[in-house]
Amino acid sequence: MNFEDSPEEARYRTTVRHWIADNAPDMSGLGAEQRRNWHPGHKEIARRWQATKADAGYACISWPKDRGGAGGTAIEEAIFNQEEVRAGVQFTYFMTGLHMLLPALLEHNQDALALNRVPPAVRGDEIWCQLFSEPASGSDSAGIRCTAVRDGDDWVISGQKVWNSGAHVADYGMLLARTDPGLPKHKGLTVFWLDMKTPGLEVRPIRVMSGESELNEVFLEEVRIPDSQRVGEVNDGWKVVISTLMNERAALGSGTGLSWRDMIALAGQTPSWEGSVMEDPAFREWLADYYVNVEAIRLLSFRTLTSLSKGEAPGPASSAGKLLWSNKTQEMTDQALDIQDHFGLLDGADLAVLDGAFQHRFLWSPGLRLGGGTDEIMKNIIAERILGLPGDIRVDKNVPFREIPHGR
Amino acid sequence: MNFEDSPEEARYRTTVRHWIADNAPDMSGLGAEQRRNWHPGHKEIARRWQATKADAGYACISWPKDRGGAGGTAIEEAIFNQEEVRAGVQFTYFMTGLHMLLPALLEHNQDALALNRVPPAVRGDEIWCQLFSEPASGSDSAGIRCTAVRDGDDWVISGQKVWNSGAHVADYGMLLARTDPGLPKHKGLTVFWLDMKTPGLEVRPIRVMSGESELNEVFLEEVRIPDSQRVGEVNDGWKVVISTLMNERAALGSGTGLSWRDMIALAGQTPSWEGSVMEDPAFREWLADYYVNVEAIRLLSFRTLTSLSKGEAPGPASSAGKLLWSNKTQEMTDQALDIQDHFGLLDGADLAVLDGAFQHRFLWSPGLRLGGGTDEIMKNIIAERILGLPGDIRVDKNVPFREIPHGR
Amino acid sequence: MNFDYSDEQKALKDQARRFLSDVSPLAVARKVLEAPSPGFDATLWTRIGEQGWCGAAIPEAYGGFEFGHVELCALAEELGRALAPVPFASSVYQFSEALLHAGSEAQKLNLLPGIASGERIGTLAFSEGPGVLSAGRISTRYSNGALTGTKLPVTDGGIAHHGIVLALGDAGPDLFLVDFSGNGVTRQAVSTIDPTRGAASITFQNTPAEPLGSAGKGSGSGLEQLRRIHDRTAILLAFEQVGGADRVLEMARDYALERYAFGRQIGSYQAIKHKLADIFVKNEVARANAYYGAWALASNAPELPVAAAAARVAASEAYWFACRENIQTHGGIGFTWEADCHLFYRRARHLGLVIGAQRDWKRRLADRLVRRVAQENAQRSEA
Amino acid sequence: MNFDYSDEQKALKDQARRFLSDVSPLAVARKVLEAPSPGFDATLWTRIGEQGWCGAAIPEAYGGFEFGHVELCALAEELGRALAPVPFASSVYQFSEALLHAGSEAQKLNLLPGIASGERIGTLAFSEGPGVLSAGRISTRYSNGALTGTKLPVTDGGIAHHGIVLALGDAGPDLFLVDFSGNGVTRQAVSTIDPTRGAASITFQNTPAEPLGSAGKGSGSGLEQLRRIHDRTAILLAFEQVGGADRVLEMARDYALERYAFGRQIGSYQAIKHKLADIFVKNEVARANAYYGAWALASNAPELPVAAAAARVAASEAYWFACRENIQTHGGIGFTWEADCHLFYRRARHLGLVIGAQRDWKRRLADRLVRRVAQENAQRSEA
Repeated sequence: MNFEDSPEEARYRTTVRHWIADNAPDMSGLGAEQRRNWHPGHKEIARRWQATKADAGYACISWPKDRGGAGGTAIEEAIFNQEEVRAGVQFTYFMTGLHMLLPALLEHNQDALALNRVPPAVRGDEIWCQLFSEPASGSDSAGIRCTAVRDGDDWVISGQKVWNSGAHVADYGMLLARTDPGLPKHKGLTVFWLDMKTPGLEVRPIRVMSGESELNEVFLEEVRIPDSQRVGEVNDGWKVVISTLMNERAALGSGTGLSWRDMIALAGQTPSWEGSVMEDPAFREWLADYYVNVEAIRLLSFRTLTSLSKGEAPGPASSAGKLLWSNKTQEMTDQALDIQDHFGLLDGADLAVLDGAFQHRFLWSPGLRLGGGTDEIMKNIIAERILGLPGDIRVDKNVPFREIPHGR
Repeated sequence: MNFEDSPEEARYRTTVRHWIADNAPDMSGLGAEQRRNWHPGHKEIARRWQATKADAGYACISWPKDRGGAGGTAIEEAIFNQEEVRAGVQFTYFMTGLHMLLPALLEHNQDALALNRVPPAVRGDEIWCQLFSEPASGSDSAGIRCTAVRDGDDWVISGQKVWNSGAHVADYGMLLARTDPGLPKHKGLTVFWLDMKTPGLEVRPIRVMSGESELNEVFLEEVRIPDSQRVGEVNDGWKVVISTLMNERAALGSGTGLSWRDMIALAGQTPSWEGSVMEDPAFREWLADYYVNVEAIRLLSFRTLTSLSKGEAPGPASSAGKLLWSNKTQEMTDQALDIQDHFGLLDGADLAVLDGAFQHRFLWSPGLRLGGGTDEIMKNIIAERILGLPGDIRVDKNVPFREIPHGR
Repeated sequence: MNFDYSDEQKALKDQARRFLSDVSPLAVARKVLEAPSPGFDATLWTRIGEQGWCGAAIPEAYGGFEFGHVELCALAEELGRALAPVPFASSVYQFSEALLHAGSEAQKLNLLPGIASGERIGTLAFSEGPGVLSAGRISTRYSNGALTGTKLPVTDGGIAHHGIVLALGDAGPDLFLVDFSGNGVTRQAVSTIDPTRGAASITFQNTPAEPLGSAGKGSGSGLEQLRRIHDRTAILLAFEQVGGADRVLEMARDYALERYAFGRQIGSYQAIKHKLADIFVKNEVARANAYYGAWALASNAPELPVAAAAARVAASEAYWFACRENIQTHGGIGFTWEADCHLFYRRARHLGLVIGAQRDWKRRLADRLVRRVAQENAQRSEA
Repeated sequence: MNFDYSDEQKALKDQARRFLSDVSPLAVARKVLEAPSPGFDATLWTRIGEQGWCGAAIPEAYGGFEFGHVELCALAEELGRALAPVPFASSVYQFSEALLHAGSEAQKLNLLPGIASGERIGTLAFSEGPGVLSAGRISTRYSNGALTGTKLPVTDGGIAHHGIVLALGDAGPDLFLVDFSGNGVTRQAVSTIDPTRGAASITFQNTPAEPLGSAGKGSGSGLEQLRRIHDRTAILLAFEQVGGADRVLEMARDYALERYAFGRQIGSYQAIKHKLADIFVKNEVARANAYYGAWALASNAPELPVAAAAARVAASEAYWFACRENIQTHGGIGFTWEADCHLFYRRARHLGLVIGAQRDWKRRLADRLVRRVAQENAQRSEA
């Protein structure tokens, strides 16, 4: 048990902290609008920072040097990430491409076409997005209906994708399509990669209930791509999907967002019957409960770090952290509104407490319990993969996909 | 909306209140030991009270007069029950027989043998118990393995029953047995009634975790009874089981046990950092939550009363009250121990707060969430019978009983 | 003993439901969401006014239609179900109840007919900043017949013709009646988490006002008076919350029957079945406490203060839980702007805060329970 | 950064588990349950003493074996798993930690060797009545070298050779060391919800005693001192709780795999799967906070007070929840005396109360968090 850096880790941390301080982009000149994710100005800063990191060997620290990485360790990469967060210069644009999609692509395809995509992605010049989910395949992630039909040396793809984060700014996408609906659900799928400007592909932003539009629908109408952009074997795409998930690393140290410290600050400045809300025993009991849960998320991320440092893959236990984070965030924002009382209704940046940050997070928090696996899927993962309980009874097993019952 | 008695109801209430005051047994002379359920002295008082009621036409108020009832209304019966509770003279010994088993028996058998059992039951001279549950059939209440095999004019019954409340003092029992294991689960069952002194029948008390032994196991080894003690048709016993459940009435007004008033009393006498626990805002918030839930149980019982007064059968919505009562009782006792702090460990009648009533109820409360249908079964009932959601996927449907997978 | 609406009340409720499903589909609320100014749907409001609903609990002597308070509860349940974007709660549950409870004869005669017909809109203005309301945190002042200060937020403050304002008078906090269309009133729309229920910041600058009530001058008991008015509002709002929570449960149930995952309706999974059963139980708890509140309100029973606080605590919890888990049941689609789930999620939280938050009402409830037990004990020792 | 036991610690833990599954099957705890006097299993206690575990965190200079505090945590986890009916918690987590933290050199030299070997048993006596401990509620008095008063309940008070007693001295509340086998000590076994952890009422009548600590006389800070000692106890108890909660989850999992309903393992129903997943998540929260506490304890980090309170709050919640839902998973059989479920249910609640209830520790945690933030803010404004 040790919750402090080892001497080598501490040295590495000092080095990168200085380097970040010397090289990080100055964001002080940006307005509130420009600091928002996906704003062109924000994105341009992120791109330049990624290039700066690539030049100094900090872009993909744990990748081998011949792929544009630094040949470093997972723990070094994690420390660098923590220091980026600390300095306020962590960006999410490149994570899907660099942490999930490109490693899986290179695992299956190492031709020049694929290898050429690596350097611009590492430098942040090209952004990748995932084109897996579909309207009818939410929790049932293999329930893909988008089809790819072989036509000579090409594939012709038609269908609809959804929840594609960043598809509206992405340069390339990795897509999952059904190539044989006569096979059982997981068997007839194939993965492809493609230029997001390929004719027949259209991206439409989705507005979510909190107002943002960084998620998208992607419509594909007879999109034609060469067989050389196939990833892995025909009808063996589920294996590639698993590869992308295996490469997904718990976002270490990304404890951004409102925390128990913000709740203490809010309660301290909010009047109550006597003194501030912070002096209210009922609030204090709530705070204690909230703290032990969110502190556990932080501490459990150290376990992932410990696994990484031993060269082990993080296990399904990260589902616990995901469940805690999403549920406790929703609970916390609800509590924040409640202690503000009637005034908690206000969400405008001009009048609301803390520019309406709690109100915005309140409207955004339901999405946390859905994206990246719902509460229900997380609990199934824990029950089945950790506790060894039986899977749900499956009526769609070993049934040709086209015969599986479905709703609208 | 009216939460007061109608003029006629109020008149009836006054009448029975006076009658109860004039006739109720005096229990003041009994020691704590003798006041406990199933104590011979307690049981004898209950028997005499039941006979007194029978003589005055208050024993089975809503039954027809020719069956020993008073030909009254369900609402009159409910008011009488409430007044019994108020006067502290409500006993549970006869409920299973009078409210569940005998009505079902008489629905299917009206021969002299059966009719002869009615008067002594109404007067409290004979107690009935239910012999349905088995070790392997908990929530799965039709998963009966006890067998009854026809032998001439008799049936020979072998098997084991469990959770038989009061079987150790009962005179008669109603039993569910499998008469054809080649039929699907619900199809091959038959119901019988029998004298608990029939040879081959042995009752063994079960001690539960809170120390009581009013539940029993009943072992049957080649118990021989005549076919005249069969209830309903052969292999049609599930219908009789349903009859008994239909006759089960929500125990109206039986709001005995510890309540929010007891929690206020406890908190008021328990010191806290400042003043008593009652002055602690965190406790007050808890109390408010607790109150709205347990008050809802009381109010929902009025809905049952309203349904009864309109001649309607109480619906599956009573599952909500059952869920609330059992879960909130467990939560309340936990809170009671917590506010007593370290001292809450004490459970002896000599030293513990309120003679250890909260500690005893704490150890007893887990059974509330299990008996009479578990939390999980109650939620399934609500989901399926009220909300119309699909049943769980059944692997045991239309399968011969002997081929259904089972554990130890 | 009758735990139910009467047949006549049921008929009124059915008729209201049919009427509202016709004139107030969710598209009407969505229209206000997309274009939040002026914060209500004027056409819908006119139609509702024509039904006479605003005067349901107002005696005929003051221009009302005297259906009764239980009838008003039935209408509230349907308005909550319909998510009607109208100032009914402010004008009827708050302003009209305040006048009925504490207004002078002249004030009632003067203002209630306009409220009853729906032609005039009233509201209450009490909050000024974050946190629970207390005497020390009121800075709006009344003296010499005029108000000065700022109230924020005031639901329907931008469209109301009249307001009752909590301010510090000579004797302490008191309630004052103000013509919002008169001189010295500056109103500014403010953004809230539920744009379908518009709100404003209102600044008074030497604005003519008069004390609420027959005394003609304040007594310094404005906070207690507001609490008694809000007890009545709480019961009526509880019916809006119960109506909304029921509808949200139906939405979730319908979606669970319609949506498939792994070849099965998602409503066949216990995770979803038991989630919806949990919503059902909370809704039952809310309904039971609301019904008891309706009886207490209609009969002006001594149980009113306890019943009102219990109805509010139970209904706020149920509606919020139902809306939260309805989105969860819908999955990703439930999180989109296009889906209707968030309209209810917003409204549930609006209703849960608009007359004070849960923590405030829970303590009121506990205080009142303790007081009730003390009274019972006193009566017992007397007897 | 290492969120785990070291390989050596793991080996110790494995060895402890094997040893305890051999010498402390649940039958041993059940034996004490059925015959509660004297409230522990003497044979098991001897065997544990022979392992040197009682001296795991006691320096060699005081007769200990100096494994270290993290090693003691690992042993605590296994003792909790085994539900060992022995006075380890009182003697080691309370008495020994109290001496190490606040005893004088002479007191340590005198008493710790007996504790380390397991030959002597110590405990702490602080409670006197219902409700949280506070200075105004201590009536046991110390003067002129002698104690008078009654302590109740005292876990292991019937079998302990030595005790540290909270009493009012000349300067206020202080801790006093007492030989329980000496004159003027009357002990009476008392019944508690967990008979496998015996408790007593202890009456002192002019009982010889000495102040704990080198000053040789009290300073009136006994309550603060007790709190610091109990911070250390809390972390060690958290490991017992985590060990117990893990075992209970395994029991529930095993039963869910073994028991069939409607032709399926009950563990194939989401109601059971998700219930067990909920237990798992709470256990993870408890473990994470306990590990952090172990590090703080072993390194005497400034984070100790926060980490200790967090470990206690999380572990008490997790163990209680796991035991509660384990019975529910077992169904009727889990409610019987013969089933082992209730042994854990009782122990969970015992551990959750024995050094103060959740409400007390939650407030301590909140107080300490507020203090930490204030310190951080002060440091930031200095920088």
